[in-house]
Amino acid sequence: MLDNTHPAHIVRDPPHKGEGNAAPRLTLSGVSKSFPGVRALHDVSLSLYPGQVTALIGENGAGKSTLVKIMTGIYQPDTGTISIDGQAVTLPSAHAAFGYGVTAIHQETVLFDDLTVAENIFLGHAPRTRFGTIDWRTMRKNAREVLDAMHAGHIDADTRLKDLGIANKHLVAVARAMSIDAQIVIMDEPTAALSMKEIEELFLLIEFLKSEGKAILFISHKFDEIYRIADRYTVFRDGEMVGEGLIKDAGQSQIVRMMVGRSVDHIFPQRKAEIGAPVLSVSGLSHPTEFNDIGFELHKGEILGFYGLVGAGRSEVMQAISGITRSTGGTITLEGKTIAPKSAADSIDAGIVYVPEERGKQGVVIGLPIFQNVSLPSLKRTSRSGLLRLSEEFALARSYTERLDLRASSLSQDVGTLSGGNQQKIVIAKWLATAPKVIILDEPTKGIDIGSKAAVHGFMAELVAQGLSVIMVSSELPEILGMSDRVVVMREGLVAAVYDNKELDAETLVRSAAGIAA
Amino acid sequence: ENVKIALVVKSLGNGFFDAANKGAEEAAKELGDVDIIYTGPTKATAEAQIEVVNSLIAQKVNAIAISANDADALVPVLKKAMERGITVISWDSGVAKEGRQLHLNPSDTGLIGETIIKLAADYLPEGGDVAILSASSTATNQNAWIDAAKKILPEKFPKIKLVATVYGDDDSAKSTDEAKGLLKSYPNLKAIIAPTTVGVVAAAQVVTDEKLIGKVNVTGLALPSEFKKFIDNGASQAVALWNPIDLGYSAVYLAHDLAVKKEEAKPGATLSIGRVGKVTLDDTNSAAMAPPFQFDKSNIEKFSKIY
Amino acid sequence: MKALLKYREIWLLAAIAVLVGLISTRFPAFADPGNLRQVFNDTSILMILALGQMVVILTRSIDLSMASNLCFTGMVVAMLNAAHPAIPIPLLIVIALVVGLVLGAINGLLVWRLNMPSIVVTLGTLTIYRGATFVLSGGAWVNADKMSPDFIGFQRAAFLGIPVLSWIAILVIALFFVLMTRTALGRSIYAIGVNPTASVYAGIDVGRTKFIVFCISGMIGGLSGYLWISRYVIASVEVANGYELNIIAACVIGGISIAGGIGSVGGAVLGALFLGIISNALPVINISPFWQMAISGSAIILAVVLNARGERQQGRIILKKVEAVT
Amino acid sequence: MTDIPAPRHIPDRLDKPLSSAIFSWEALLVVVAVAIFAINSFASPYFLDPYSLSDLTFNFTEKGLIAFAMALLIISGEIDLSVAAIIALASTMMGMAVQAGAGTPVLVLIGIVVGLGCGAFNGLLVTRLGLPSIVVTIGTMSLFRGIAFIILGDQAYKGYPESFAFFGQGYVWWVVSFELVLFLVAAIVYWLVLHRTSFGRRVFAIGNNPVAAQFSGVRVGRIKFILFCLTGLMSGIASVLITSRLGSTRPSIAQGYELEVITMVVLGGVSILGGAGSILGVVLAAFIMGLVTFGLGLLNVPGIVMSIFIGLLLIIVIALPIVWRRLRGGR
Ligand SMILES: Nc1ncnc2c1ncn2[C@@H]1O[C@H](COP(=O)(O)OP(=O)(O)OP(=O)(O)O)[C@@H](O)[C@H]1O
Ligand SMILES: Nc1ncnc2c1ncn2[C@@H]1O[C@H](COP(=O)(O)OP(=O)(O)OP(=O)(O)O)[C@@H](O)[C@H]1O
Ligand SMILES: [Mg+2]
Ligand SMILES: [Mg+2]
Repeated sequence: MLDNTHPAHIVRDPPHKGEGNAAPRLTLSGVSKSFPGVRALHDVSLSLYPGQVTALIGENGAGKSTLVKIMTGIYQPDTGTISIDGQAVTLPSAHAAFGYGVTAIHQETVLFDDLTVAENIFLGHAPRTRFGTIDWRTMRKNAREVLDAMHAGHIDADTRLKDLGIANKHLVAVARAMSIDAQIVIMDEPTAALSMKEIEELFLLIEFLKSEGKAILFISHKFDEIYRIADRYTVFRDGEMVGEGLIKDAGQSQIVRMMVGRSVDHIFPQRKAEIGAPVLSVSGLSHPTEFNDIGFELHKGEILGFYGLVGAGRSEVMQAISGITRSTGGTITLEGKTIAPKSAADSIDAGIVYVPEERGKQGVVIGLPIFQNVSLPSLKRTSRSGLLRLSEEFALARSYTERLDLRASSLSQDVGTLSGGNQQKIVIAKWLATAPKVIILDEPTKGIDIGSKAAVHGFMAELVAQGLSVIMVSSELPEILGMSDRVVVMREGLVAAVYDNKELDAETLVRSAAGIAA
Repeated sequence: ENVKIALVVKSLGNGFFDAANKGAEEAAKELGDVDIIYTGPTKATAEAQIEVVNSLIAQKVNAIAISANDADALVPVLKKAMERGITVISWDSGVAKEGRQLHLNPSDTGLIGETIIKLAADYLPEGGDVAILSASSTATNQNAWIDAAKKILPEKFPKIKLVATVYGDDDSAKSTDEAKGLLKSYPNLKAIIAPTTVGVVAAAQVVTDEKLIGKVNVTGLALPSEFKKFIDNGASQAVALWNPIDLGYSAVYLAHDLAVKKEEAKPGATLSIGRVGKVTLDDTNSAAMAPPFQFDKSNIEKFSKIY
Repeated sequence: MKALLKYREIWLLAAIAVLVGLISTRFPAFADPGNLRQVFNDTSILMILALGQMVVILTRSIDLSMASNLCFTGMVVAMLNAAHPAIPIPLLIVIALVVGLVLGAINGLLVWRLNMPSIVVTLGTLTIYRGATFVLSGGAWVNADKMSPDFIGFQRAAFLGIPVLSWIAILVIALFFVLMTRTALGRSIYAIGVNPTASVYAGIDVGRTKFIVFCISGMIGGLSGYLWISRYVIASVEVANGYELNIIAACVIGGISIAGGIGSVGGAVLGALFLGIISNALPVINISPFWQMAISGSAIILAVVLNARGERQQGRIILKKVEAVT
Repeated sequence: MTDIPAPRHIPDRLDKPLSSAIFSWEALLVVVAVAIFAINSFASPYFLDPYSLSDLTFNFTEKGLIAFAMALLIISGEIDLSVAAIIALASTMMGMAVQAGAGTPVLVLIGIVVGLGCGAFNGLLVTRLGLPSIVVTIGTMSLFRGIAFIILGDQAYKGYPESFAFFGQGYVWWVVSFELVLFLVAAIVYWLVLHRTSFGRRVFAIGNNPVAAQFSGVRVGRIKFILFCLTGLMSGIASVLITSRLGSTRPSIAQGYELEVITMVVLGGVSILGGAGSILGVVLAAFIMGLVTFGLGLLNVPGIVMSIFIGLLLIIVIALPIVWRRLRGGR
């Protein structure tokens, strides 16, 4: 059993060496990094071995992404050393890390939408002609070769990146890593936005990278994936390394305990089904290019799951319902009244709120402090005759963020300095605070650690118990199965099927989403 | 304590005004007890000139002699100056009557209007098309001259046809564009009249570039030192101007008379202006100096060394 | 053909053709090759400047100080020429490039090292450089009379029937074309505009690239300084005052997105040409000069509206049947 | 879910309000303003004089009025380069009204309404058609002034009624001018709106992340439209003041004001990239610019040399906190 009070107590089994006798490709030792008011990393060490996948595990804000940024030369560590192939190195810039063959697929997609696939792959190290100018022909040829080698020949090297689906974008990012002959590949939550099918494709690719002898660091909050793909694990807690070892020697509950310092069994909350009359009904909702003839009903006290492959158009439907995008036809009825929201403001006033999935772009307002983010959609309530009342705002923010176990140094902290998962908590908090009738959660637990996930799910259960209705868009099968009363499956902009949860199993859902006949 | 007289010009850096300043300094030396503050905005706008005048008021200068960028916009601030006991006169480019005690015209407006047309007509015995390239459309003095020229045209120069008036804003690039436009739109153009020292140079350069020397004559008002080249190369036969040195000299003399000798500026009054002589005020309290002086091949060499 | 129509430049070219057509209905000689060649020559400086501004705008920055740089550098070479007429013109051009480079580098350093927004830096240097011109010259002008015949004559000399000024413009256009499409620097410039964060992750030194970009626009400003002064044969503090907005307008009309990352050499050149034709034609077709400002303002707004139409992305298409139809 | 620990308490704020005030932008500006004031008093014997100080305020009041609205606009991530052109157009319209025999109240109304209309036109183009404001207003800048030129050409409008002169030339009490009072009142109103109302909060949110703001129920388009209208309105008011002060109208009136207004806003600590700024900063910046230009004017320094000082001030004041942070040992 682990000693809770001494997080520095490190569990190591078996110590140091990887399987076989391979020397580590990259070693970090004694690395620390602080930001004003936050100690993001404290004296952590980590080794990556060729041909192995190391999973980096930790709660939101444990310091995972910070470590990635140090390894890729974007941040400089305060103390500590980095060595690659036994040589101590410094990585003053991303370019330097590049030179040592370290490449990362970051938590937020960082590619160039307006450039072609070939350019995305070769930007910064394009083949040159004799005159030192870019050799476009060779570049295209090489791009095709790299893509073919990864079994991604279906991607045209000349298309613009913005015309690709999200999964293919990931492939391009990997191709980029391949093209610089990276020896160390880092993936920071690469599966957060992917659904089953794409995840499978990504895993094939990781296997391929392994077989090529690359050392891989894999960050994820999903344990099924970690057990599928990883060989080793390293656990961080509050910026410290608290355990590492071979994945086959460690059980999930053991790792979770290291991670949060207590045991968490994520069991979906039990709810007694007390589903009432229809609250929201949608029929014939259409859009010229994104979806067509969408119809469903949401009942009081119900959690309605929306499942589909990424890009099936679920988010677009939800955004149309909440007035953010315009639909060309169809009716939306809330509590018997037909509504036609023309903006998010309208739908919030009517009592429908949409919690968006893209937290960086649509969710948080980076630059404003936490409490102002939370109160933004509720300003009507926290201000009196247009004048702000800060105390009300703080109270509102506190009550919601503390319940979601937010990790922040104060409510006046800029949300931009929070870790990805903690930002997601702000996103959820801010729309819950509007006290809606219907709440639409789009990928609510994307990037959230296992403990907080339980808190979010618990919260959802509580909301419906209070008589609210919830629509939950999710690409995570367990979540869909565990939380929803009924599930709507969408495929290519159409409603493919609606299931009651009783008769439901994972296979039916996946088949229906992918359009494979049972 | 010395008498402080501010010579406020339309914009700094203009050779014409720099020459006027020379005259002002000469007058100050003759008068003995005078300090000249030579100032003005860099950009020829009324608003900028108002800020300059405001700071002169705060410095409690004894007199302001201004060549105004706008006849009307400066009136309120100059009135304020007079209320605070400062003598205000305008010279070169005038201010409306209520904004100054007197105005010194470099020359008679009608005379200037006639001269600029005559400069073109003298070299066009057969007559023909001419066009005017002016400074900015808001310039008080240019507009007055152009009006005078238009008035005199039918009676004295019936063979000369004024086909267009365009504005180069005293900006060399814009003046160049406008001059080119004139040459394109009026292939029969015989002369460009530019009653502004910036415009006349731009027009002469365009005529030189387009190899139209001998076909199109550029004339107008020009500083000899800036324009000598184009008289020499034949782009222009002759131009005219008054003597800016004398103008600055006289302005300071008049300001001194009013401020120190407490002479009164009223219609009919005759005031002396040192070596230049005397002027008599008309019923708008304006006085005119000598007629414009003509420069051509015979005398440009000499005058280009003076101003 | 359909593929061609996707390019904004084609549309702009068409718009220019229509414009020239309209003008020649009122003034037939306008469309003569000789006249068009002259219009090109008249627009050369604006084209060169627009290209310099383009690389800056592509990186999501802006250089408001170009016109002031032009003014300062122009004064430097004019005064040098007046004082030492013996300095050969090619050397003067090199000096202009160097002076411009220094001024651009000052902007670039502030943007790079202190991470200041470029609009603030260049808003400051806009007034500083012009003020410095005043200090340098003591406010005096340098007139045609003080310039050597070579100084004025160089850009006017004809080579193969075309003035040197036009050749310089052609050379600059060619250089920029190679820079933007064939060099790593050019691609980095685009990449920074498309996604600055991703550029950092891709190993591009964003700060240094911005510095280089400002050096380029500075050199262009310097070169244009000599060209401008020798063309309009007067060097004063007021030279090209307010011209920075014309340069930006040319870029905007040419489809260079003020948000960075989108735009081409062809677009910048055509945008400048469009403005050049308008200012060239209005006096010719006898439109009152007082209408000129309103017309070019409307042209800018119109161009932006049309550009935005073209730029509007048409979202991903999820519905299969829609895809099939189109 | 087993044993949930008690929620961690998160404090409201970490830093003391006092210490953050001492190291704030406004504090820096106060220091600069006091320093320039002191230098001016030493450099010129004419500076410390009630009449001089009163005249000084005219150097910034009109631009300052526009700067308040411009500050809000820039905080929201937009910009308006057409303000000076709006002044010209509004002034021209007032001039036309005078020719038609309008009285003072009508004139003021026309100035304000034309300003508002121009602002609304900008706002429509930006919010309805989704065009970048910097480009739109470069266009309308030529368009508005161009219309003034079409109407007026080389003419000037004058003959404004006697009572109209009060706005730009009148004094409320002793040396306290009407313009100064208006400036101060506007400062308070704008301070309230930006820092104490939910409207102001939404402006900040839009400037930092317009998409997230929209998703959060902020009517982004409407607020931006209102801000353009406000900027137009303030330009209209400034037009009334300037026209009254000059007593006449020409189409070239207020040329180049737009960059001075923006300089004032940026010097006041408003982030040109949007999302941050304060009205107090803008007020201080307005005073500083007035102090610098008037102080140098007393020494008969040419305007263009003053602009060197303003340009340097702008760069130095913005660079100072950055350099300071570096020296105190950031990265
Ligand atoms: N630029 C920054 N300024 C201040 N604090 C920061 C900054 N970047 C990260 N932090 C803090 O450092 C800590 C670690 O953040 P990091 O992003 O590494 O977490 P993480 O483990 O990746 O979490 P998640 O699983 O949520 O992505 C957090 O407390 C975060 O608030
Ligand atoms: N072509 C693409 N380029 C970039 N991102 C994409 C693309 N396709 C999908 N995504 C991202 O994947 C996520 C889901 O895409 P989208 O909203 O279109 O489909 P959805 O069916 O609503 O999927 P989801 O289940 O994620 O809600 C979003 O984060 C979106 O930004
Ligand atoms: Mg992270
Ligand atoms: Mg989605």
